[in-house]
Amino acid sequence: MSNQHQYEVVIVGGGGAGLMAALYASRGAKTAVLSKLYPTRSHTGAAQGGIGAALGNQEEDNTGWHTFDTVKGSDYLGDQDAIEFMCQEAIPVVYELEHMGLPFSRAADGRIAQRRFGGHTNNDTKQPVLRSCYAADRTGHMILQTLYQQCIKNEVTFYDEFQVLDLLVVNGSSAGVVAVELATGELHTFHAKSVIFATGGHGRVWEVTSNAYAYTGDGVAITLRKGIPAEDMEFFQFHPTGIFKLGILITEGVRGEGGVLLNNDGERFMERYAPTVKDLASRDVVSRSMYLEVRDGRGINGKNYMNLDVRPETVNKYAESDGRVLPDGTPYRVTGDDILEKLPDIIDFCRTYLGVDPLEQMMPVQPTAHYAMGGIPTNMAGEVLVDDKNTVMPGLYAAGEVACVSVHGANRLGTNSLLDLVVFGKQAGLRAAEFAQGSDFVSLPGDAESYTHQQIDQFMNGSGKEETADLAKEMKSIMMEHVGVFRTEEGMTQAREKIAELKERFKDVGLEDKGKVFNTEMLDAWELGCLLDVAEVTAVSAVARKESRGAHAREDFPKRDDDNWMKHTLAWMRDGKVDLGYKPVSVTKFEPQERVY
Amino acid sequence: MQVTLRIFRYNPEIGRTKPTFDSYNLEVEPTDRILDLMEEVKAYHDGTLSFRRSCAHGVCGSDAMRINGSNKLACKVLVQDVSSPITLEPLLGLRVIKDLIVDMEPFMESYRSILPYMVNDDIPEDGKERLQSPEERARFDDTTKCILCAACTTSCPSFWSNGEYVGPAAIVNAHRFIFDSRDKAASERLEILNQRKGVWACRTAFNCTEACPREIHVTQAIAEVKRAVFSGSLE
Amino acid sequence: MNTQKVKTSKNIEATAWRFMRLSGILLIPLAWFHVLLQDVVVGVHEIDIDYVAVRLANVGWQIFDILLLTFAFAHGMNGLRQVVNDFVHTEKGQRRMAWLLLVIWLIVSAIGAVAVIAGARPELA
Amino acid sequence: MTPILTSLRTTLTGYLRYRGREGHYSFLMHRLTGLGTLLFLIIHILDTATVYFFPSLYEHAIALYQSTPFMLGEIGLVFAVIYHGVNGLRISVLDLRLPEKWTIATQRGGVRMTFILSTLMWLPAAGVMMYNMLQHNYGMFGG
Repeated sequence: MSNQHQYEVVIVGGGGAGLMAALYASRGAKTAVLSKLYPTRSHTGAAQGGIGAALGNQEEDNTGWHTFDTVKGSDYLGDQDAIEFMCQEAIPVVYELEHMGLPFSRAADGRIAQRRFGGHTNNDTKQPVLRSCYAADRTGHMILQTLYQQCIKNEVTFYDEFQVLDLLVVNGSSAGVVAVELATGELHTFHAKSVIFATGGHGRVWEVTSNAYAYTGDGVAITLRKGIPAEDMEFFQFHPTGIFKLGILITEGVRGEGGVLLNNDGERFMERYAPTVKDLASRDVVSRSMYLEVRDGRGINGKNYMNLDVRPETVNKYAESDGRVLPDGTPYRVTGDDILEKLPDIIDFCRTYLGVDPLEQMMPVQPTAHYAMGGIPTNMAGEVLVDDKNTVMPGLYAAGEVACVSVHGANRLGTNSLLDLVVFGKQAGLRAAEFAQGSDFVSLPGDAESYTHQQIDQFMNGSGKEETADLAKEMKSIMMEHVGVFRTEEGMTQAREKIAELKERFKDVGLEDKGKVFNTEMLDAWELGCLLDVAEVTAVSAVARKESRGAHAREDFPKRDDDNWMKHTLAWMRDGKVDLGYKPVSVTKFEPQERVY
Repeated sequence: MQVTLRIFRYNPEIGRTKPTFDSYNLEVEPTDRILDLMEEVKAYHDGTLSFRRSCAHGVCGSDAMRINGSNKLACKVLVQDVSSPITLEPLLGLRVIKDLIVDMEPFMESYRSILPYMVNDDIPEDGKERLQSPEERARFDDTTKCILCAACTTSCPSFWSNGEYVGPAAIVNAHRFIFDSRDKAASERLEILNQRKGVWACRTAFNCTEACPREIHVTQAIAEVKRAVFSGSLE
Repeated sequence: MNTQKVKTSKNIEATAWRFMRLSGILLIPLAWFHVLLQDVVVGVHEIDIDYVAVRLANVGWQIFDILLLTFAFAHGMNGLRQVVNDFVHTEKGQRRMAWLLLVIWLIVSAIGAVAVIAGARPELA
Repeated sequence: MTPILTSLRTTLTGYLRYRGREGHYSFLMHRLTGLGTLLFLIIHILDTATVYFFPSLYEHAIALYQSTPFMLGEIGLVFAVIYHGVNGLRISVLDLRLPEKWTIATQRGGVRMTFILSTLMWLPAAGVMMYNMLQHNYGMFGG
């Protein structure tokens, strides 16, 4: 027990939410950030399109519209009090980011530039509204860099490349974490008054994903193992436009700037599915439409992808037929240079990975696993809730993609993820520090590291009959096929059984690398264990929900069922089994209505 | 198609202190990323192979290494872009910890030394954003793209010779603030870089610009900083 | 554009950097003409001490040679100092090497300058 | 302070094994031609100074310069002086006047042009010097 550390607040994860929490927590408490990557390599940096806030810089907008759009986007599963809070906080927090130095793209008058994004509308005209504040197509990169810079300025303590393997819970309170220092393989115990989980999502459960290798659901898995439930895990967003096969994300900003999706007949099929906003319908709607087009034989060259067309002539053609105008009333027209200026990175991706120049050719895209709406249940303060009565676990907080507040409900709107992580990262940081100031350290048991040792020993002494990579492949494949965009009872049941089988086989995973220094093989195996837990909870939660809502689309139950299913799923892992429970949705202003775009 | 992957191996923990190369023959697609090949090796040939990676599409900067002799991101190079045998080696000038993993700390220390954060506490009275014209924003756009992968710094002959040289990446990040119309610490940053181990160690060898996976005009940024030191003007 | 003025101090490295570029530009006519004339047009076989004596008896050539000596050698020695700094990393080491190079520079320059100014002494050959 | 981990070995590995583009080789050539020229310059200052200090030695010095290896070296020196000058001029102009032209396109083209231009300027000079050498040292061309 040589590596003992004591901090008032320990933050697990160095992405947008973790860094925002660190900035606020460190002002009032002794704080450390533990991150398995260098913080600037966190997945926040891959976010492209923008952060939503009703600044109204370029045309009329207000937080009420933003709130309603988010509620509607969530398919009425989002908690409306939390959504309203987030949309109100959006405006000051975006200004705050600007004050921190974030280099937003600018409009001609020097204000923060805004673009259109899926599901964000003028509630009066029902037309898309300019709400997404952006920095070219690297908004996430800029947020991550800016927050990291501020952390350096404020001398936040970082433990880079420390993988947290266990949360210490003493008498129902969080008391710290155990982490392995990757460079040495040494275990470190971090004793803390408050622990904030900001570990990100788990898109690596699926085969085609926009998510980083690091996105392995660590936070959800660790808390599940400590008896904390996971909320709404059946809702996982498939972004409509990932690069075919690779899954690399092509931002919705492409469609915001006027790009359109075309099927094999060259038809702009979204006109049929969402006659008002067309290509800028929310992501679940677009992904499902693409799936239906493919099913009906209109995939490009008979394959399961669509073309995304942002060539200036196409953009101008449809802008003209839509009658799209700029805020000053002049017709919306673009040139190749405009596109290049606003979307430089996605053009680079296409050139690098596809050999396709989006200014001259169309991009092959398919829905790609993208974002976890579900996660560790929290309230608006970022406090983790352990049951259906919203009981708080003292000293434990979660923020960002790993948390389920829930502001995204059954489907997240584009630009609301970056918003979520700064708004609730800040809340979690503030509250964690506040809690730390008013409480004492809970003393740790003598064997704090025993469960972690047990986890590591399992791999070190494993029989090696099974390969991590094989199990991962099988999991990704079955989840993609049966717990993806469209789901059926039969498919999901099959997936659930398969995952259970994989979990059994996982016990026979062994390691070739018996060393301590950067044993990334061990890390991969441990992460697969997390993914399997998360996949299982996802499949079980999904089979149980007998309706279609947001990202959870069932062919056997194609309609939303507000009478029976207007509730959040809670899933516990108890004795190797998944138990389900439910809790009500907070409805304040908006009664559920049919959802059309 | 068949390719041979030659990977630098080093692991003092098991007594592998003399750097050697291991070769693997793989059946691959021309459009596979080098990173995909490395994953294949790790999964099915040698689980002890260690390297860093995360986003796998060139925005996180984890997997910078020497590929066939020059610095690249393994996730941004396709098999069709290079010739077999494909040789992978760790970045030069930073201590190798294991296989392709190097100690990033000196690099991060240089980054931190140039005040890499906005210095300006004046907030408009209405609490809204500070205004900045699109032209002012464009002035430093290029250098906001840096992902701190270290490909530039470790391609620099001056850095190979003298690790005290702050390096291209740190200068790029200083440039990002020096030329931001909102920032107020340009003089301090220029003074930090106005040293033997600052911009004056740059010999315009240009490897940095060629190595940058984000296509930042690194040498240009350094030249602009040098000029600012001399002219006292940021125009 | 960022119109704020910035303050920077002038130090030896900054000055040296500028000197290398400006002296380099000046050296192009000086050094090239010298090399073209002595190595190519005249040729080493046509040169002996009498040739040098005649040349150094001319004030124009003396000025030319002094300029060339000053700038070329300073440019070269500063270049060498920069190379040395790439390999000597401690402040102390760098300072010592700089002094050493300065001394060599002064001595060799002095020897060269005396020869150019005093001229050749073929009668002693 | 973290210790300095770079070394002569790293430097040489980098110089020789790093597969840079045009700029890498341009940097190496600039450095090499500079150091070569400086070495010659020091010797040249000292040998010329003998005309005043030790006039009797000058004959011997000149005789050495007239030998074939030294004449070949002199041909190389002329290239070094030309290349170092052209490349230095390119760098100076970019640094002092056109920092925005430090782009990949101008760099690759610029380095190649520098090399071609230097070679073109050197070839006639080398031809004349070669002729002189063959004439004086080997009695060719009726010398």
